Amino acid sequence: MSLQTKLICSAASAIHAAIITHKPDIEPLDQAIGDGDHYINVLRGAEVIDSMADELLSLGADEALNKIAMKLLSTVGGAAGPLYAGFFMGMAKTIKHNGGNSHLDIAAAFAAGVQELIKRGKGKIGEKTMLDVLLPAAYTFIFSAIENKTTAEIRDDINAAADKGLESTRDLVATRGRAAGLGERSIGHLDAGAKSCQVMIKAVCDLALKIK
Amino acid sequence: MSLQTKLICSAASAIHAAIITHKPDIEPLDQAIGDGDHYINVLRGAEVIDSMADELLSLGADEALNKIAMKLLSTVGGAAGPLYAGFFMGMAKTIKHNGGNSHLDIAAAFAAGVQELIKRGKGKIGEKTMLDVLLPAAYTFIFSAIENKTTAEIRDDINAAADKGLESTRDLVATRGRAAGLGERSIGHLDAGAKSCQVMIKAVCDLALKIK
Amino acid sequence: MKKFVNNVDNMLTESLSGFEKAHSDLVLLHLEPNYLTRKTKAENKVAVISGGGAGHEPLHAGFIGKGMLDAACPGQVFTSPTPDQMMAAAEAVDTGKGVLFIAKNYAGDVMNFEMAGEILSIKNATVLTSDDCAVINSTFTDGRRGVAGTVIVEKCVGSYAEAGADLATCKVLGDKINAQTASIGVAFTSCTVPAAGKPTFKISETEIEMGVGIHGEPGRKRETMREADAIIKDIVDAILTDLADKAKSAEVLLLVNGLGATPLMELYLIYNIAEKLLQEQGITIIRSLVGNYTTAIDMSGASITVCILDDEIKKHWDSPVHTAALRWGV
Amino acid sequence: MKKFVNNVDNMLTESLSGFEKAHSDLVLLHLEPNYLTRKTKAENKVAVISGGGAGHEPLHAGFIGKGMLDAACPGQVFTSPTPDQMMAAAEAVDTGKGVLFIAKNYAGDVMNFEMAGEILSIKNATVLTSDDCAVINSTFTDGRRGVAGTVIVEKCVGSYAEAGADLATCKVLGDKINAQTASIGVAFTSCTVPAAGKPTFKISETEIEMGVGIHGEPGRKRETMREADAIIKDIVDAILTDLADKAKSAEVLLLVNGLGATPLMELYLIYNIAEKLLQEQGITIIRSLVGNYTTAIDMSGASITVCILDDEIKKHWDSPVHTAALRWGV
Ligand SMILES: Nc1ncnc2c1ncn2[C@@H]1O[C@H](COP(=O)(O)OP(=O)(O)O)[C@@H](O)[C@H]1O
Ligand SMILES: Nc1ncnc2c1ncn2[C@@H]1O[C@H](COP(=O)(O)OP(=O)(O)O)[C@@H](O)[C@H]1O
Ligand SMILES: [Mg+2]
Ligand SMILES: [Mg+2]
Ligand SMILES: [Mg+2]
Ligand SMILES: [Mg+2]
Repeated sequence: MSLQTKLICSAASAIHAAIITHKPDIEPLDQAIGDGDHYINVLRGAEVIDSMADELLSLGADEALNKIAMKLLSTVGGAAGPLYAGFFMGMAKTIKHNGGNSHLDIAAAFAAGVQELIKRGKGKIGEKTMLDVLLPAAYTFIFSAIENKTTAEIRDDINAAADKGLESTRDLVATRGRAAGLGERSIGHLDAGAKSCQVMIKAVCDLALKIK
Repeated sequence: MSLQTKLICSAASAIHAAIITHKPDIEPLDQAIGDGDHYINVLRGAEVIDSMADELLSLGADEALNKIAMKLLSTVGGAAGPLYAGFFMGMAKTIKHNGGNSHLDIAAAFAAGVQELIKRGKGKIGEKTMLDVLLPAAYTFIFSAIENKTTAEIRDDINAAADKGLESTRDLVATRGRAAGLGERSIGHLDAGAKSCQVMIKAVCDLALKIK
Repeated sequence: MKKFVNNVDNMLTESLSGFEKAHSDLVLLHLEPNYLTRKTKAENKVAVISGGGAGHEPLHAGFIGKGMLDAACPGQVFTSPTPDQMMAAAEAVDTGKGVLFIAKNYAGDVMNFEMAGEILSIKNATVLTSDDCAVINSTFTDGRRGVAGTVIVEKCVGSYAEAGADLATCKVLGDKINAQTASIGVAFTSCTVPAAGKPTFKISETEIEMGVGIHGEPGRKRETMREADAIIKDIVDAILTDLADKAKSAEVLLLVNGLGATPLMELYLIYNIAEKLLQEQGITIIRSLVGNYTTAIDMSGASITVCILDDEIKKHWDSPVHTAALRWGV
Repeated sequence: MKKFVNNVDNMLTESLSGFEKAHSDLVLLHLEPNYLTRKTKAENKVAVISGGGAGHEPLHAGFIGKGMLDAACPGQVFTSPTPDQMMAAAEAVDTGKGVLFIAKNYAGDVMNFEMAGEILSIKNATVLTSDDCAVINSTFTDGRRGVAGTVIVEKCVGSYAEAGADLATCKVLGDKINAQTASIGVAFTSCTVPAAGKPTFKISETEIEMGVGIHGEPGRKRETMREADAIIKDIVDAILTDLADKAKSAEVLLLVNGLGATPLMELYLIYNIAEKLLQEQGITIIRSLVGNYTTAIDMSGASITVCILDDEIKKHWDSPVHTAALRWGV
């Protein structure tokens, strides 16, 4: 499988649809331990990248990813905006360098995206943020790709890692992001950013399977 | 029966107790079509006159009534304050002139109080105010006293008039006081000032009966 | 009811003490009877005194200071102050040039101010504000209520007095402004009178109270909730109907007043709509005020006030004012 | 949810347009990207720019004007603005002496301002406010949040820039004030984010949220409702513990800030209590501010901020300011 701009645009549509479908799962989480706007922020981002197909399709995958990053940066705001933008910039850099012609290439790009996001947010695993989903997903992707698994197997592995990562946020004390203000009281709730990442990852994996 | 300062003080206590007892009947009325403070205003007045016995007992009835008027004026505030104060000033004037040694004397003083209250508030019957209780009560008192009825009969007559007057406010459109702003919407509610007057009249009548 | 309160009976006094301390450069509090005066007594001018029930803050004590009020008499929440307060205040601030009372037209306020005026040996006059055109006027009733337009009357009359106008002239200006000012309020929720402990009226998530007063008195009509454009259009239309010919091609002051719990973000959104509607009618807004100036405790809602300006009113609106709640030019 | 709104998506822009019109003597609104500047560009001074999510009005746009901010960048409700807004604002107001950003310490705001600062070719620095001592500081977390103390930083740094201080010195003053300022908030109700349409959290009639943030983030503890004296004592104690030795015999500014739906009457009652408590500790309040300055939309509640003053801070607090929400000395 190869990461082409057309696929990126399809992924944007799939993400947009998935976010809307999962509104009831995402929205209450940031209300419980954050400020209640995460769903709206992610939706604003998903909407805008889904509407960019016309300007993206003539571009190379790395250029398209960069354009998406810039658009997210100036559209989403909040914590999610720069973090997502960082993610797509990281991806773009690696795709430009390595191309995106194999599972491993795409996995490396995904990991590079997460890497850039970590740089921006100065976060790490275990802080009850989206990283608790993104990091395990990125490792799993790389390991499964190295083992030359099929797209379907990789999808299952990533989804399982994302699910587990999401679930792990439930018992964590938030130490980063707005929920950190709650201390112990944040225990018992899933993290909103982790949930939306899990939803988006699942949507893109399902799409990948359908395509090839 | 004769209106002496001791009786005035007992009446103040009776009024105070009755107001507290009837809080649940009075309070909701000014909330429904007024600004919700009538019960508190009346209570403030009842409390203060009930606490004045020490300074009143050495005074003549007319002086005591005047003192009460002044105290109410500087304590109650709102519409009720000057109206009640006017009432007691009117009473005081007539008691001073006629004395208060018969039912008719007391009835005349009561009517003079109502007269003074009307002057202050520029009101008349049928405007959905306390006057819808006070005026019929005053007329009835005078007529029953002229007919030389017993205290018990007079009490029953006054109470019946007060009840009927109160009930008449239900279907009236308020044209005076705060409820006037509601126009037609004031229909269907009793007037708070009318209700508290009915309660106070009943309390004083019951007391009169007990005394003689 | 959750409020910052120790004991409902002392709430007013504790709050007034806090007000005095927070603005110790501006005001002095006097207790029993309660009234507030400027820290430094003005000299050789008509003294302007306002007052009314508490619960409308910053009205009236927030407007004590140079260029506006000389004193204010706060009553209990939503209850007119008593004549002894007005009399003590008058005696404290009179400079020999007389006292102008500014009261909002409610039976209670009118009677209490009237009695004070009658008993007082100092020469005095009263301006009654009655800008609330939600209440239909009639000679058979107490007439229209005074609401947020009162702030404009207090500001301009205060300025006029400061400039040396005599008692009669101050009253003429106050009456004139009142006659060319119209307001209507709308509420989304009731307020809660502290001593009552629960909301004065019930209202559902789909209803609004149109033409509400500033005491939680229900308005003229319970209506269905709708978009801001529609609500504000109804209000502006009613105000313009009331002002009638006076508003034709007029220059006006537009006051968007919060009733207590409505965020500034929404008040500015209302301003945006009202400005457009007035402009469409050929009316020019040349002065504006947006914020919580005449509140109904914690009510969610807002009122709109339009005051027709002329050079005289404009001049007195613009003149320096130095109070807790309005401050410019100093 | 009942709000004055036509369409939630346009709410911010409509409100900003109203703000621009109501204060057309003071500010200019620029759209896409959204930012506001002074009507007349200042010359030859460090430009001071603040910004943050909407919903805290009058913060920040209400503080644009002589003696305070040069520009403000409003984000969506409770959502940090984006770097393109800060960059456009910086380019519009830079006079060649550089740009000082003032941001509240939230992950989102920090990252967005940081990116703007990195990309921008104009020399710039950032002051992060973090006065909320309800949140325990730790180097392993994002640290304390910026809340109402931000107003004091913006006022004084704005004054310093107006007086000609250079970029580095302005930042030093901002950091210094932040380091000697502590705040805590308490909420009685949640706020309602317009796009969400319902209250962010549920809270009963007998509970309060102690240490609440200004975004409806729950606080550190859900406590039982109690009398104002007890609530305020806990807050003042926590603030003094945080300020520790710095507060000993200090002269301070006491800011009692309403979170949106709490009446002025209660804010002054809080002031009265806090003043007494501070005085008992040998602390002297020499400056005060009471009102809604850093709100959480329509939340019922209040925060207390204590800022330790010295001659420098005092001077810059007192200096003339001419903005929509703070105005004195001009
Ligand atoms: N420093 C960080 N690193 C990684 N993720 C973070 C960081 N800060 C916050 N997040 C994530 O962002 C989410 C909140 O995003 P959002 O609600 O859109 O922004 P905000 O917190 O500004 O309101 C959190 O649930 C968390 O997963
Ligand atoms: N002009 C008037 N004449 C007679 N009674 C009046 C008049 N105005 C008001 N009232 C009475 O006063 C009552 C309201 O009193 P209260 O609630 O204490 O004062 P306020 O209306 O100032 O809040 C009304 O219910 C009505 O009976
Ligand atoms: Mg959030
Ligand atoms: Mg009443
Ligand atoms: Mg009243
Ligand atoms: Mg946010």
